[in-house]
Formats: sequence, structure tokens, C-alpha cells
Amino acid sequence: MDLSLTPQESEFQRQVRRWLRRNVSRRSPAEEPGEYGNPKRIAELKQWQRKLYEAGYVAMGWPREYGGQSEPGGNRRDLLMRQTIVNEEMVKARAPSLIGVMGVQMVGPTLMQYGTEEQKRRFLPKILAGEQIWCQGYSEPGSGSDLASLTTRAEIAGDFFIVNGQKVWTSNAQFADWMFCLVRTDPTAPKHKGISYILIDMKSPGITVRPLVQMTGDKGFNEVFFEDVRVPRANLVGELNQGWQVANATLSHERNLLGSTTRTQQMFQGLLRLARTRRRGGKPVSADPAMRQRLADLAIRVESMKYHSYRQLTDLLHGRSPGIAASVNKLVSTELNHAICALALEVLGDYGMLERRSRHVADRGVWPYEFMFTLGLIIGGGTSQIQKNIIAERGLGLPRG
Amino acid sequence: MDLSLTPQESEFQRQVRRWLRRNVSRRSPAEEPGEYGNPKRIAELKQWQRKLYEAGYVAMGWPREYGGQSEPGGNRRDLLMRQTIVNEEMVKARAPSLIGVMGVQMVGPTLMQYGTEEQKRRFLPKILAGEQIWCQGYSEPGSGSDLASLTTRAEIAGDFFIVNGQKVWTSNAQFADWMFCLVRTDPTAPKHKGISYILIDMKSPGITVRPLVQMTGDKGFNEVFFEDVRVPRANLVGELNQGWQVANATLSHERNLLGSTTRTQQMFQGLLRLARTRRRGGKPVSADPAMRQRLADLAIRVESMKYHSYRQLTDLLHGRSPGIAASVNKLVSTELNHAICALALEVLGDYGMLERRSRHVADRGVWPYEFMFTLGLIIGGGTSQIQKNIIAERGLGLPRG
Amino acid sequence: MDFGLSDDQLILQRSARDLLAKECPPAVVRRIAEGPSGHSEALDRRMAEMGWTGLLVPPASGGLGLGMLDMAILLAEHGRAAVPGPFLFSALLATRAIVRGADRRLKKQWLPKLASGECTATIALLEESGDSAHPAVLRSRARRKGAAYVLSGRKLFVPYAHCVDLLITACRTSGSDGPDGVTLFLVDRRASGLSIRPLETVDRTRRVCEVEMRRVEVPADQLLGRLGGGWPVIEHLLDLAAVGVAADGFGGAERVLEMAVEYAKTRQQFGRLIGSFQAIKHIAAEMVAEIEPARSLVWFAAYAHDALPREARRASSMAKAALSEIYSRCANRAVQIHGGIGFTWEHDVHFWFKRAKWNELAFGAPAFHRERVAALGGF
Amino acid sequence: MDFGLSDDQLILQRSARDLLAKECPPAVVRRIAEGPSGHSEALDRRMAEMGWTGLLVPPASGGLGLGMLDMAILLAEHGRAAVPGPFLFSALLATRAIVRGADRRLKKQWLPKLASGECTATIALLEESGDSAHPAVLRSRARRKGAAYVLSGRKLFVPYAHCVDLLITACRTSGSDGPDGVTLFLVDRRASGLSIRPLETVDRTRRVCEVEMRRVEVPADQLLGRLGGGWPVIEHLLDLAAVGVAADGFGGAERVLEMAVEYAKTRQQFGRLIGSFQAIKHIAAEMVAEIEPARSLVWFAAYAHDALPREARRASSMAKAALSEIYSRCANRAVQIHGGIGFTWEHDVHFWFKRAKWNELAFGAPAFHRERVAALGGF
Repeated sequence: MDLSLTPQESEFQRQVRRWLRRNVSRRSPAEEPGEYGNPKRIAELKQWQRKLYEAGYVAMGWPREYGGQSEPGGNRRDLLMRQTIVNEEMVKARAPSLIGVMGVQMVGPTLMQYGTEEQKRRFLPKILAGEQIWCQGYSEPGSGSDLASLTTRAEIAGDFFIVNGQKVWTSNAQFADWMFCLVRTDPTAPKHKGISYILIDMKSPGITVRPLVQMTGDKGFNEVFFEDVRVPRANLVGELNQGWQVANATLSHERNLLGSTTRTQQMFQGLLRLARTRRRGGKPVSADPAMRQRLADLAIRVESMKYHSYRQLTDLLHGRSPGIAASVNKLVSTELNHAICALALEVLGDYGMLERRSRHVADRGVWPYEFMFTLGLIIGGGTSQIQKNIIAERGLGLPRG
Repeated sequence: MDLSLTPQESEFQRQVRRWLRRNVSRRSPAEEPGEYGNPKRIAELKQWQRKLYEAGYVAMGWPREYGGQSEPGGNRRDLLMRQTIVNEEMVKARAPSLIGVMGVQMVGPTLMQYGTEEQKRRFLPKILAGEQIWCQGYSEPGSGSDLASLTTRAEIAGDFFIVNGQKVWTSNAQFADWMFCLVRTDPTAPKHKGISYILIDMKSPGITVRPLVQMTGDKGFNEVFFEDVRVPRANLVGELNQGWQVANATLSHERNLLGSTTRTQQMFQGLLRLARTRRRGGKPVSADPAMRQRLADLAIRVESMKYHSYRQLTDLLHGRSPGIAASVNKLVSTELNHAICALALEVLGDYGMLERRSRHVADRGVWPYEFMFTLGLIIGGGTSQIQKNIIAERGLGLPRG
Repeated sequence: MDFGLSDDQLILQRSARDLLAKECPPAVVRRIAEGPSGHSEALDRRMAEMGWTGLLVPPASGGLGLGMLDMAILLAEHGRAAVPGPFLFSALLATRAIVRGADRRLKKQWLPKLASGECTATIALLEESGDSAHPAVLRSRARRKGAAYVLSGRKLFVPYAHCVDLLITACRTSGSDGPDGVTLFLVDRRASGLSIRPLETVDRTRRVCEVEMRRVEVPADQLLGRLGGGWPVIEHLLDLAAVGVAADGFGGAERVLEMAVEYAKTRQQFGRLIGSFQAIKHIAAEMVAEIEPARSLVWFAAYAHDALPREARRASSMAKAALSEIYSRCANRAVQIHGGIGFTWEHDVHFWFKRAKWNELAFGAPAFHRERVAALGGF
Repeated sequence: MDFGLSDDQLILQRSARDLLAKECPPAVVRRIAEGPSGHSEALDRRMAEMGWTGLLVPPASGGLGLGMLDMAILLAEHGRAAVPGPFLFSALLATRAIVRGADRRLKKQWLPKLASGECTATIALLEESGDSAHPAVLRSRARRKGAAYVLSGRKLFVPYAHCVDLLITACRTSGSDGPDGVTLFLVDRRASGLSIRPLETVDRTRRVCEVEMRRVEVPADQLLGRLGGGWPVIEHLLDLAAVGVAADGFGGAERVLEMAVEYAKTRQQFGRLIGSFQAIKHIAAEMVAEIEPARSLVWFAAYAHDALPREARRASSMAKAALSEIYSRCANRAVQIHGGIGFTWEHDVHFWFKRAKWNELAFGAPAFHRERVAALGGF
């Protein structure tokens, strides 16, 4: 165990800090609730990802030929470490996160594992540069937790799949360029065995995106309808009808993404600032002993997830398998984030119920927004119940129901 | 809604108080951990029940011909109210509870519903007077939560059942006179349809009682072995092979017993005394704001169960069905009692781990004892999981798994 | 000893449930929630016709002269239906402020109008500190000027100030920081110098406003009770608010449980109804186990206001602390049982989810009330 | 950046697990728990042979010279096995008290013997108040008399005082109520005037005693560190105890989870394995979700003692607060998964259940440590 940085890493950390100080604008803070509804903001965020990428700060661990910095020689451990430094400094600097995160963290790693050489070259560099925003076509109205029951079908006609059906809860579909999508290619096979994983250009004719309004009032996710949408067979990832396996790889990346501890730390810091500055009965809220208990309880849970992520990073550096860690991360982090927001609302009292557009709102309304949004994340990406099933069955080997 | 007592009830309350003041000895307090291991104490407690009974304070609502005070004319409501007053005053006076509680609260009501006239006359008066201590022969090594899978069998031979098999977790079997027992009388029928409910004299030849030691170190419950035990057919309650229905009546009484709120109130009062008298950092523990939050939280839960029991009493007085109330009572009360004990241990700190025999022990060691015992009650009488199943399926009509 | 509802109360409960099911179904809640004013005049009128606005008003002043338990029964139905509008603030809080605090003249002036629904009112207590428990944080001031008082200051989180007729407003009338310097005034919403700006809130079934008072002249005869005598009335109002919100929360918790159970009985996943999964069953059962005993806590607190005044404050805080958390937890679970659809605007459950949070935070969060329970219980 | 165990540490972990599985299986725990002394000389000797008693002793004094992380790894294995005996108090706390607080002479006198297991020690800090966090509650006194100090007073909850050789005892040596009046002495267990009475405890894998000191003469050269300099050492010991107990709790929590899972894989009810019920699965999964991240908290706290001393106190409290509750909750769930059998003396799980409670309460309950986390975090 050694949590210190090497002199090189420290130097790199200083570089990153300097760069962020220069490039993170005070006016475009990390936490802007519901920002994905605003086209101008989307353009800014794409621009921001390009800038980060050009500075060499996005997905460094990817192979050089696909836009990363990893060499066959094996600087991968070094790069993973640097990436961690970048991610941490971004949180500290309250920099906006990557708008193309589903590309970078979900479809990218999946393509590296299952994609053809041509697919990798075609998509990966653009994913990194923020040129291609991706969305995920998994859930359907009839298949949420029971993902494998999906019915969107893709029939093969010559060199194309002809896709018909509907997806739902598709975050970012309203501005995404591409979708990674699960479709049924063999309706006669058992449900897990007739699914394929294909990449769909969102500009294809026959696609209709209809925004769904979230309980926050934002249009963050969508219904996506496919009517005879033609998708080249070259966009198949992995084998035909073997999409379930590919999908699971992405799901695990999704769980890690939703279970990101940097986000949690950022939220807790915000809560602490709030509790220290808001006053009740003439004292800062953070001086109230009962409140201190609850703040400390959250602090401990946040810190344990931080060290837990260090441990997982170490495992990754050593090439050890993470097991069901992604499910634990997803389960714990989403519930923890929601708990942080709930306490923030309590700190705020009546102010906690003010909408972000309202006068007198605190922290631009991020707390009630995130309070709701984090509940959505407890549900999305596999509900807490599903994660518990996974942990019990795959992690502990308990028999399937 | 009217929580006041009538002048008659108030007068009765004063009578009860006076009686208890005269008859509750300071030296035989209510809370004597593990007292059922001690034969002298058992004799005392039987004596105490007889005294209570002779004073007219036990199961007043039972019909006069079976030892109660209820007349065909219909003074039952009045008696139920008086019984409630007695029960509350007994808690306040910290009087020992009934040793024959399983008779009075479980088999008694069941016999009144399902027993023959002869059975009622034979058993009920002795149950009340504390002459007959009863135990419950339900659980078996292979059938705990899945009670209906029991295998102790009773074959009919002339006027007798011949019983063979084994029961387990049989509280009080070591000194009980009688057992109400579930036996399989038709091994070929579906599991719920081949069970009968019979009454077994514990002095019958062929019965072996082997005490089990609880985690508290006490011998509170037992294994009971039956080897060709002859039980007269006259001891069958209800129809042959219809015992499951009878058993369920008893189970519901058991849940109410385990969910008794008077016990909960007594425990909470004890916790509060403790928190007010124990000191930390120069102040009573109850002055610590974080501790006050937790005490108040428990106080609220305790009080809500108290009023909840008033509501159930009112429903009973009006002859309304309690529905799944017994399951809610059992689930909530046992968890609440355990939580009260857990907080008491925290108030005590290192003192909380002292055994009842130890020097320096607080409150005669009742807290760690009850901390364990209440966990046993979360498990016994249908685990919390089983109660939740019942509430969901019978109460909410959710489909069976 | 009777811990139950009378026949009249059962009728009140039933008629309220029926009326609200008809006049305030989720579609109406949605329409009002999405609209600018946050209430429906038609619905408000219907409720007045039912006599609900006069529930607590003595018969002599044209009301039904009923008690807090009746009001709690009614408010539980409001909570079930998530009724939007000023009812809680007008028919319970403002009305009781006048019943309790005003002299005969003021009662005669206002109670008949409040009872009939001709006039509505609200209470303006909170200011920037967001703290209603400490008199010292009150900054608004009233100064005598001839036959009037001149009020200046800024109130926040004033429910429905934008649409009621009357604001019962707390101001400081002496140099003292203590409770004896606080006076209540009945302020006409249309008074000159008063500017009212709605604040946007997450719970769209409750609306609150910022109220700016710039030298607002209030006739001296609109002083409620004694000069400097406002604080005990405010404390009483907060107790009533605690019970009222708890009752609302009880009804709301029952409703979200029903919504969740209904959904679980129709939604299929993995080839079976999700309600057949033990995880879902147990979540629902835990909701029952919280809601059922809590009902009695609400009833008792309301009853205490009617019959056991010395227990009323503690019982009110108990009910508020418990129901705040229970409603929030139940709403959270109900959303989770609904899955993705529960997170959409399109589905109704979020209206209850947000109302649960408002209920939790307004009039003192659970920790505040628990500390009061401890203090009043002599811990 | 490496948040993991070194190869040496993995070997230590593996060899400890193997040894304890062999030498301290549940049958041995039971035998010791049911016996009067609460430890096994044979087992203690084996542990000394492994070098564990000297783990923290510098090589110059015959120890292994390893750090707190190594000790935490070892103690987690002790927790897994629920090892009874004075190890934690002797090899961690008393040893570190000497390593940290004693001068060269005392170190030379005691460390080699502690390292070899020839001598064992404990710490005698608590008194009737049961409070270790405030110097003011210390009542035992030591007065200089020639070449000796004379100690009088009563200590409570002194772990294994009945069987160790040396008691590191806190006494007041000045009139001051503050920390500067506290001094530590090395007291021979056989000293005249010392009477030791075991107290009966629920957790039979930990034994504590009452220690009465009646004019016990201790040579002045057995004063640990400076006169009046005991308090910082005590504070350091409490931090170490927090980490040590947390590590024990981590191992214990892992073990009860394993026991529960094993049982759920073999016990049938309703015609299926109980581990196939979603309710059981989810309870087990919740245990995993608590235990897994908590492991890192323990490692970090131990590592902080080795490498980041400024973070050590806060990290220790974090680990203690978290693992106290996690272990208790996991043990509770494990008993529940076992059902009735889990409530018997005959089944082993209760030894862990009780140890979890001891761990929770000793050296500061969770609320105490959370407040420290808040204070040290500048909340």
C-alpha cells in the first residue's frame, strides 16, 4: 500500500491543475441541473470535451491507434494512474464532466473488447474527441429489469438489418449521433440467445425521437421509435445472436459509471459547504450535534467508497478481475448520492423545495434536482433490486429463484 | 374518539392499583432475565397467576362458565376495557407477567373457537388459574418457517392417537403440563390438509424433553421427542385433518402476544430511566442531542404502537375484524423492542456487555439479555420475513411467489 | 375508551373521499400543478360548499364547529388526493389563528367570510432565516402611526399569498428580541405597499410566495389579539400545522402504497407479475408496517388538540416527525416499485413524491420535532 | 499509488488464516469461551511462535518491526476466527504504548519479553465512569513515596487483567483535572495491594476485570514516559484500539456472511433452498454492499498510522464507527438467516454476534466516533 504519488505523477498533477485553472470557466460550473435540455450548452460541452481530449486528458489508457495514449510497450498502468489524477482534479476544480461519457465509458470499452478492427478505427477516436455523442438503446416499454425480454427486432435483408420497434428511457437520444442498441435477431431462440448488439446512426431515416419529461421537469430521456430503419451489417458488434454477452460488458461499464465515486465526493463537499454556511438558531447548521452525526455518517460512507475505488483501481492496475464490484458500486453509490441530496434538502429546509428557476434558490437549485435525479439513477442502469440479485447470485453463488 | 375512562372504570383502575401495590413484591420484579430456568421461581409465578386470577384480573372477557366473567347478557365490552386497565396497571407496577400466558392467550382463545364443550370445561378454568401451564408443539427441525411441512405423525389406534416424532424450540416444555400440538394424521394428503391439532398431556409416557440452551445461556426452550405417545382421541381440537385452520387461529394469537405493546412501553420506560441516570462527560446521557434524537425516535415508535393497540382494542370492542393487524404488531413490536435494547446497550457502553451474574451490572443485566432475547422473538413465532409475506399476500393481495 | 372515529366522522371521511375522487382526480391535480396559480377556483368553491372551509368555525359564525380530529380526517383525504390549493393554510391555520387569537369584533368581521369561502387567508411567518421556531430571527417591523400600523419587511415562503385575501402577518412591535415583541396583523392582500411574487417550487401542489412589505398601512383594528401577544398564537399554529401536515402525509402515504400495489399487480417482468417477487412484496409490507401504526399517531395528536391540550404539542411533534419520514420513505419506495415510469412527469406518482418532501421540510423537519419530543417528554 | 496488500502481507494473511483455521476453529473458540480463563495458553504460545506478538516490536528488540497495516491484516483474521484472548490488548495496545511512550531502558526491559510472548500485558484505563475520552473522570491516584509511586483506585473493564503479567495503568499524578495530570505506570499483576476480579461478560471471547489498587507500590523506574505525559499516549492507544477493533470487525463481518450464505445453501424450507428466496438473497447482498467498501476503510486507517500520521485519528474513528455498525448489523442478519438454530448456544454464530456487540461498544460507540470525525473534519 502506497498512496503517495511518484515525482512524475506529482508533476503531472500540477500540470493538470494549472491547465484546469486556465480552462475551467467560473461561469460554466460542473453542476448545472438539467443542462442537457439546452442546445447551446450541449455545443459548449462538446467543445469542452474536445479541449480536454486535445490536452490529452480523455481516456488516456486507450491504445494510441484509437485515440488514446497506450503503447504496445506497456505504459498502461502509468496512464491509468494519470487518468485517475485527471479525474480527481476535475472534481476538485468542479469542471464539467464529459458529455460523451456513454461513448467513452460504455460503448468504447465494449468496442475494444468485441468490435472489429474497422469498427474500432471508425468510432473510437471520434468518441474521445466528443465528435460522436452516443446513447444506449436497451430498455423497452415491456422490458425494464427484464432486459432480455426485449422485442425490437432486426431482420436481415442483404447487407442490412431492418429495425422495427421501440426503445425507452434513452438518455441523450435527442442530441446523440449514434446509438448502441440491442435488437432481437432470432425470435425463435430462447430469449437470451436471439439478441444482437448493433450500432445505429441516429440520423437514419425511420427513427423518431420523442422526449419524455422527467419528474424534474426536464427532457433528459426519450422514447425512440424505429420504423424500417436500415442498419448496415457492418455495424454488428460481436457475433449475430450473441449480443447478450456484449451487452453485459456494457452493463458492467454502466454500473461503474453510475457508481462513480468522484461524483459522490463532489456532492458531499457541496453538502458540507451548505451545512457550514447555512445557519439555524444563530449557528451554522453543521454545529448542530445531531446534524454532525448524520454528516459524519455520510462522510464515512463517502470516504469508504473513495478508498474502495482506489482498491479497484489497484486491482485494475494489476489486471485482477473486479468480480461483482460494479454492482456493489452502482448499488451503494446511487443510494449514497440520494442520501446526500436528502440531507442537503433538510439543511435547506423550506429553501430546499425551491426550483432552480426560482428567486432565493440555493446552489442554483441543484439539490432538489439531484435529489430526484439520483432517485432515477437508483432505478436506471439496473434497479437496486437487480443489483442485489446479481451480487447474491453471481457474487455469493446463491441459487437462482 | 374518547380516551377518558368512565367513573366506573376510573374506580376500577384505583382498585387495581391498590391491589397491585399490596401484592407486587419489590423483590420479585417483572424483569428477571432467564427466570424460567429456576423451579422455585416457576412455583412463585404460578402462585402469582393464581392470586391474580382469584382477584379476578385474568382473562375477564372469557365466559363465566369457563372461569371468566363474561355473561350471556353482554358485559364483554366492559370486561375487555377492564382487562386493558389491568394490563396497563400491571406494566406500570412492573408486576411479573403471567407464566401461563400461552394457555391464556393462545390455546384458550383457540379452544373457545374450536374446542368441544367438554374440552372447554375441562381445560379453560385451569388455564386461567395457572394450574395448567401450556406449551406449543409446532416447529420441527425440518419445518420452521415452512410449518406445514411438519412430519410428527399421529396414527389412529382405537380411541387413541399414537404420536411419534420431534418438536423443537418448544418454550416452557420443561415445566409445562400440556402441549397443544400439530401432528400429521394423513401423510398422503397435500401438506396443509393432513394436519390435526391435538392436546397432549406432557406427563404421558414416551415424551422426552431435552432442553436447548439459548444464546443467552438459558434453557428457555426445548426439543421434545415423542415415542409411541398415546393421546386420547377426545383431545383432538376441531376436525381430523383440519388442524391447519385451528393452528392459524393460534398463530394469530401468538403474533398479538409477541406484538404486545405493554411490554414495549415497559422497556422504553426502562431505557429512558437509564439514559437519564447514566452520565457521560459530566452530563446525563439523555442530555446529549444526538442521543435525544434516537430516544425521541423510539419514543415516537413506542407511542404509535400504543395508540395502535388502542385502535385495535376499539375494533375488538366493536366486533370488527383485525385483518393482518397481528402480523403488523408482531413485525413492528419485535423489531422495536430489539432496537430499544440496542440503544440501552449503547447508553451503557462497556457496562452493556456485563452478564447478569456480574458485579457492576446495570438493571440486573436485563439489557444484554433482552437484546438477545428480542432477537429470538424476531425469529420465533414466524420470522419478520414470514410476517412480511403475510402482510403482502393476505393484506395487500399481492400474488403468491 | 374509544379510539376510533364516530359515525359522523366516518361519513365525513367517506364523503370527502368520494368528492375528491370525483372533483380532484389525478388529472385535475396535474392540470392545477401545471398551471400558474396552483389552485382551482371551482374546486375551492366545491370544498366551501361542503362546509369544509367552515369546519373549525363556530356555528355562531356560520361554521360547522367541528374539531381538529375532524379536520385531520379531512386533511388525510386531501393528502390522499394531493389536493392543491390554500385550504390547509386558510381553513386550518388562518382560521384557527382568528378563532384562537382575535377578539369578538375581528371574529365577527372575518369568520363568517372564511367559513363561507367568500374570503381566504394565509399565514406569513417565515423570513429569510427560514426559521419559525425562534422569535429572535423576525425582522419585519410594525410601527404605530395614528390609527394604523405601518409594516415593513420581507416574508418568504408565504403559502398562496398570491391568491388569498388576507395575510396573517407576524411583525416585531417592540425592541425586544424575545417572544413578547411579536404581534400578528391581518393584512389585506391588496394593501398598498405590498408586493407579492410567487416562488417556483418543486411540489407544484403547494405554492409559496415572497411578500415584500414597504410601509404597508394596516388599520389598528386589524391587530390580532394583543399587542406583543402574537407568539403564543404562532406556536399554536405551528402545532396545528404539524398535525395538519402529518394527516396529509398519512393520506398520501396510504395513496402511494395503493398506487405501488396496483402497479405491482399489473406490471410483468421475467414472465410474472412484479408483485409476486418477494423483494417487491417485502417493500410493500414495510410500507404497511410503517403506515398502520402511524395512523393512530395522527388521530391521537388531533384528538389531543380537542381534548387533551396539555399533550397536544408533544403529540403534534410526534405525528409530524413520524409522518414526514414515513411519507417520504413510502413515496420513494412507490417510485422505485414503478421503475422508470415512476420517474416520468407523465406518471402521477411524482406529484405525491414531491408533496411528501414538502411535507417533510415545511413547519420543521423531523429532527426539529424529535428534539421537541425529547424536550417536552423531559428526557 | 497502490491500494493493495504487498506480497508479504498476502502471505501474512494467508498464513494467519490457515493457522487459525487449524488451531482456533469454532470448537476451540467454544471451549475457551465456555472455560473460566477466556484464553488458551497453547494458542497464545502458537501465536507467539508465529512472531505475531512481536509484530510491532522493532527488530532490535526481537520483533518483526512491521506496521499497523500488517497488524490490521492479522487482526482481521483474528476477527474471522473470533480468537479469544489478550492478543489485541497485549500485542497491539500495551506493546505500542511501550514502543511509543517508554524510554530506552524500559523498552529494553519489556519489549523482548513481549515480542517473544514470555510476557503479556494489558491496559488499565477505564474507571467507574466508563469513559475513556475525558481525563477529568480519572480518579485513581499515584503519589511519590521515595523510590516508588503508590497507586490507589479502582479500574474497570481491564481486559484480561486476570492472566497477563503487566498492567499499563493510568493514574492522576497532580491536582489538575486536565490531561497534563495523567501518568502511565507499568504495574506488575502480582504486585501486593492489587486485587483482580473477573467480571462476567456476554462476549465470552473477550474478558474484562475489575482491578482494585490499594496502595500498590510501583518502582519509579516503571513510570512510562514523562510524569504527566500519559494522556497523549492514551489518546494514541485509543486510536489504535479503534483500528484494531475495526479490523477485527471486518474479519468477523466477512465470516458471519460466509456462515449465513453457507447455511442458506443447505437449509430447505417450502421445498427449496432458503438461499433461493429473494428476501434472503437481498439481505445477503446488503451485507456484501456494506462489507466490501468498509474493507478499504480499515486498510486506509491502518495505513494512515504507518504513513499519514496526520490523518490517522480521523481515519481510525471512521473505521471504528463504520465497522462497529456493519459488524453488528451483519451478525444480526446472519442470526436471522439461520432462524431458530442461530439463537441457540449450540450453534456457533452467537459467539460472533456477541463479539460484534463488544466491538461496537468498547473504545467508544459509533456516535462518539462520528462526532470525532465531524470535529476532525472541521464540520
